[in-house]
Amino acid sequence: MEYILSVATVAGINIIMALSFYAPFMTGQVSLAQAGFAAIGAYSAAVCTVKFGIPYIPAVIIGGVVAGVVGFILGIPALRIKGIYLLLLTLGFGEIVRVIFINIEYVGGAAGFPGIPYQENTFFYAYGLVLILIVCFERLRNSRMGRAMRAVGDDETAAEINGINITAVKLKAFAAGAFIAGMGGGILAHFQEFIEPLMFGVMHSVEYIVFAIFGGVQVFWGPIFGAIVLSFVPEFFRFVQAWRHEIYGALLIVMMIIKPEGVITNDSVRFIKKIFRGS
Amino acid sequence: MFIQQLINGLMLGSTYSLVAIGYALIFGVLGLLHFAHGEVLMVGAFMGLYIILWTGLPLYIALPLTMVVTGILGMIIQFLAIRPLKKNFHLAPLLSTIGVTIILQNLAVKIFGGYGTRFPDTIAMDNIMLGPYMVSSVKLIIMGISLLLMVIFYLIIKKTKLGKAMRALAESHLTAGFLGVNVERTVFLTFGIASALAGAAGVMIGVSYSAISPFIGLTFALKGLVVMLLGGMGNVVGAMIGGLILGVAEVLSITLLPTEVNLQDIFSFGIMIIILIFKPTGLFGSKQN
Amino acid sequence: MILEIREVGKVFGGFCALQNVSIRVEEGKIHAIIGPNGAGKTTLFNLISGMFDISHGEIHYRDKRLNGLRPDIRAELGIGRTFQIVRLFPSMTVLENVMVGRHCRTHSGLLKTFFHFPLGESSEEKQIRNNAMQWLEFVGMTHRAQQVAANLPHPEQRRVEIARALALDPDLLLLDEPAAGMNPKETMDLDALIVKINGMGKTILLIEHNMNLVMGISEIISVLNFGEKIVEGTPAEVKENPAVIEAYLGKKRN
Amino acid sequence: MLSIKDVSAGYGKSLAVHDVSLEVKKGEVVVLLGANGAGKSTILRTISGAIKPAKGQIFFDGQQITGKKPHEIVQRGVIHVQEGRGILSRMTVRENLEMGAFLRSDSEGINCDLERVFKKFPRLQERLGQSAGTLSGGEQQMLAIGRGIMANPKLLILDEPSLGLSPAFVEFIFESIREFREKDHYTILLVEQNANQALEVADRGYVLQTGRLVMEGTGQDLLCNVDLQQAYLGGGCTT
Repeated sequence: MEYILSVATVAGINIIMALSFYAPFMTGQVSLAQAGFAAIGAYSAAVCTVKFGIPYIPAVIIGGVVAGVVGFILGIPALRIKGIYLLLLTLGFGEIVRVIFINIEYVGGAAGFPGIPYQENTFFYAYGLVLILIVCFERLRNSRMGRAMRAVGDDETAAEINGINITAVKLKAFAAGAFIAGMGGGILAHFQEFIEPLMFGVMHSVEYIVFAIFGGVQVFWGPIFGAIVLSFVPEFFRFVQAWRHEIYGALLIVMMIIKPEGVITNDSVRFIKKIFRGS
Repeated sequence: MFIQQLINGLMLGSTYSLVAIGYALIFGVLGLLHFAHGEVLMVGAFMGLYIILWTGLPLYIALPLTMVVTGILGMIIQFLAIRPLKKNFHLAPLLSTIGVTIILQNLAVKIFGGYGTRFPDTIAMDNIMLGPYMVSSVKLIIMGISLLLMVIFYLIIKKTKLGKAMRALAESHLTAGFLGVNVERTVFLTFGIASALAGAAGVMIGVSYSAISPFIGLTFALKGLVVMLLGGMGNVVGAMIGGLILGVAEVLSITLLPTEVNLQDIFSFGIMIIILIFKPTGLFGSKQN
Repeated sequence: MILEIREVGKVFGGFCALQNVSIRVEEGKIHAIIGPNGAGKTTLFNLISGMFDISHGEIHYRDKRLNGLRPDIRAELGIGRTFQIVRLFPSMTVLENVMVGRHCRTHSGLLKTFFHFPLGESSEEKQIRNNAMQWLEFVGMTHRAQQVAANLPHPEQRRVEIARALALDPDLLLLDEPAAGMNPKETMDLDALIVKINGMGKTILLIEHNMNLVMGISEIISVLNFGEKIVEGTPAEVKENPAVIEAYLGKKRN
Repeated sequence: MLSIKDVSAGYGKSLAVHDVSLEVKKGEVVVLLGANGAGKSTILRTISGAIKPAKGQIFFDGQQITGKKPHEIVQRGVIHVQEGRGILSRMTVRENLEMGAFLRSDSEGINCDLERVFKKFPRLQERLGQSAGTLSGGEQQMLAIGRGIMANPKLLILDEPSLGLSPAFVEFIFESIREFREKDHYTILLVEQNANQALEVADRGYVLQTGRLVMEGTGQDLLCNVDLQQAYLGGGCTT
């Protein structure tokens, strides 16, 4: 039971991270910096609780805010570039963050930051945040700003011709993604009790992208679904445990070939909603 | 001392160049980021290691053999993970090559173990005096081979039909097709050549670092990307020069900057970010329109 | 005068796409710009709507100098446009597409989105939706409101695009080859729609290759060729002008 | 030589061309006219294999080439000179010309054709070592056509060769096409919006409107046709 709870908690944090990737992605920005933002959030929150004795919730929020501010600042130059260039910029940023933490002795350097107070209710906090995020994304979907974000993601030129300040929209989305990732990092830090720079490498950012893309990026339920499935499934595939990574990789390739839009699409959401209303 | 470091930097840089050429070639021809390119390099490093260990063949035979194997690996990757993709989702190639990365990395862990494996001392590790400067013979050989490969590669690109077909593809698939270039086959061969170069780089990194692990792929993939940006996305000649520049810059940064801080990586990624923000076309111009 | 283009030029890396073009668009008119392929018509639209920077000259909208203003600000000032190849937001429904057009006339930000009470649709959202529905009705597309825009046939996509442009309450509407790829029947319907929009007092600047459409509805026509304005006048004047016929059909030898 | 039967084609779901049938006989210059968006380029691209037709068949030299890849069609001697010229701007002028002969291995024939190109377009010979991107628009068009000649075409497809050129160059290009017909006896399928000049050099012509053929006839017939003028300046020609 404890084991399942632990897996479920990690899944919850993964949902948060997948959504943090999704926020800027809605405006067409593909970020490989989310693990870097999580690192900033994790370290900031841990410093708050360990060094200054700030309680858990404000510490996590401070972690989010710090990451959000850094995201905002990084977002300004990031706006000028697109596609693969943005991918590389965020990748480089994520790595720099990691290397910087390796070199800060105040937070333990390469050896890691131990002694972070354990939050035993992490499960509830993580899913509480997920719930809040679901409400936010759902509201965003049918709102002026949400439509603007999707419009920018679909076609920047057409968006700007229709009166949308694309710079502002993209920057807000990018900073919001960093903010979410920062809070996810803070929650993670107080669940693991120990953080080290290795926990926030590029491959983690890649993993969040995989969650989102596997689940589907047409609607925010996709990243949520992807994070849950890809967090749980390997745990239950005990009989193929030894090969789960290879299966995971092959699954990704097959997905891209046969269903690149992901598992959850607009149509499937509509279908599910219909079933719920019908019954 | 400074000259000594300069030479070391050039050696390191020449392997970066080999990795970056592959990136630049694939990006130039297909406009996509081949995420598993570093893993091809890693496979090449192990391949070279085991050919030398098991068969006792010398480096100058193991190297071309490895290049053939990784070249074929690259073509298999293209055939299985890139060719079947539909064109309507621009992230699909990135993600499916991430899938390839995950598979190759974990297979390597299973086969070779997750810890580092030592490269055998197949080459006499004598140091050679180049005038007043002492240089290890291994590194000299590496630089020599890298430069030789780059020259051969350059000639292929400039003079052969295949090379011209690749350059035409890099400008426009449509036009190349109208000129009679078999687009699919050329793309296929492009992956082969790029991957063969990555395999060569792998062997040489193994020889010079004298230890390899299944996780070296990502490190060198990132370096390769920085170099490609430095030289201009998709610009293969730029990638050659960019590799040398980054190698020298890294080695000098270790020598000239305070040693207690590990600035080497910050340095290269810092360069990358600065280039992306201020001159995304790279130092030598981009091949993308 | 709603729009004044003063001696405008545009150079792309040595190639002169437009030079010394001056056009005055009067309020309430349907003003057409014609000319053969590559004459610089769409470039001119891109300069007016702010997609490119201008190389020479000035563009004034009412009393405002447009040079250097961002496209979204120009939209807010009241310049709407459609594209030569329809550019709807493909992942959105038809209704959502038109609702995006209301963006710069409404104000809810992120915080208001997340923290508005009571639950349910805010009054502004309702107002956006109603307005968008009105425009869909205006172009006759209400029956498609809930469909994904990318799945519509081309002529209907064009109508939705026009509705989206109208939703931002433009005083000046730029239409870039609205009839391209349409059959004669669809072209006639479009013809009627443009006249109807003009009837609401909106000024229309139109690029069009379909001469039936152009000659039928425009009050004044400017002809571009090789990036320069060669002729300007009423449809009758332009139709008879030998320079125009030559620009289109090429020189006749005999 | 080339015959297209009931071809419908387009990008994605929407078809730009419906049930088009046309024919080009050996030694003929055939022109395809029509307004923007009428589907001219779509037809050409379908012939040369860049688009797979949704329906219909294409024959060349009696063999079916429907759905073949571009390089296979080039191999049969159908050479497509693209709209906008399709110059490989980072390669030199010489390399561009060599690319034209990509599938040929008869070096004598290639050299012979190279001489022929130089005779036609001496300007290209002066700029052999220059990278093609630095040429002027007119020179690029010469290069594009010259590159087509280098392939030793059985059928040369020219898509809007006069587009965006100054009047003097337009004159020169049409002069070259006339020469191709009269001296070199090339078979040419030409798309043009410069109707009068195109019809003067053409044996026959087809007029396309919103993806359908609405008129066909000899060059002289169409040249004198009032409806054609309508199609451009009046729009409403119907069958």
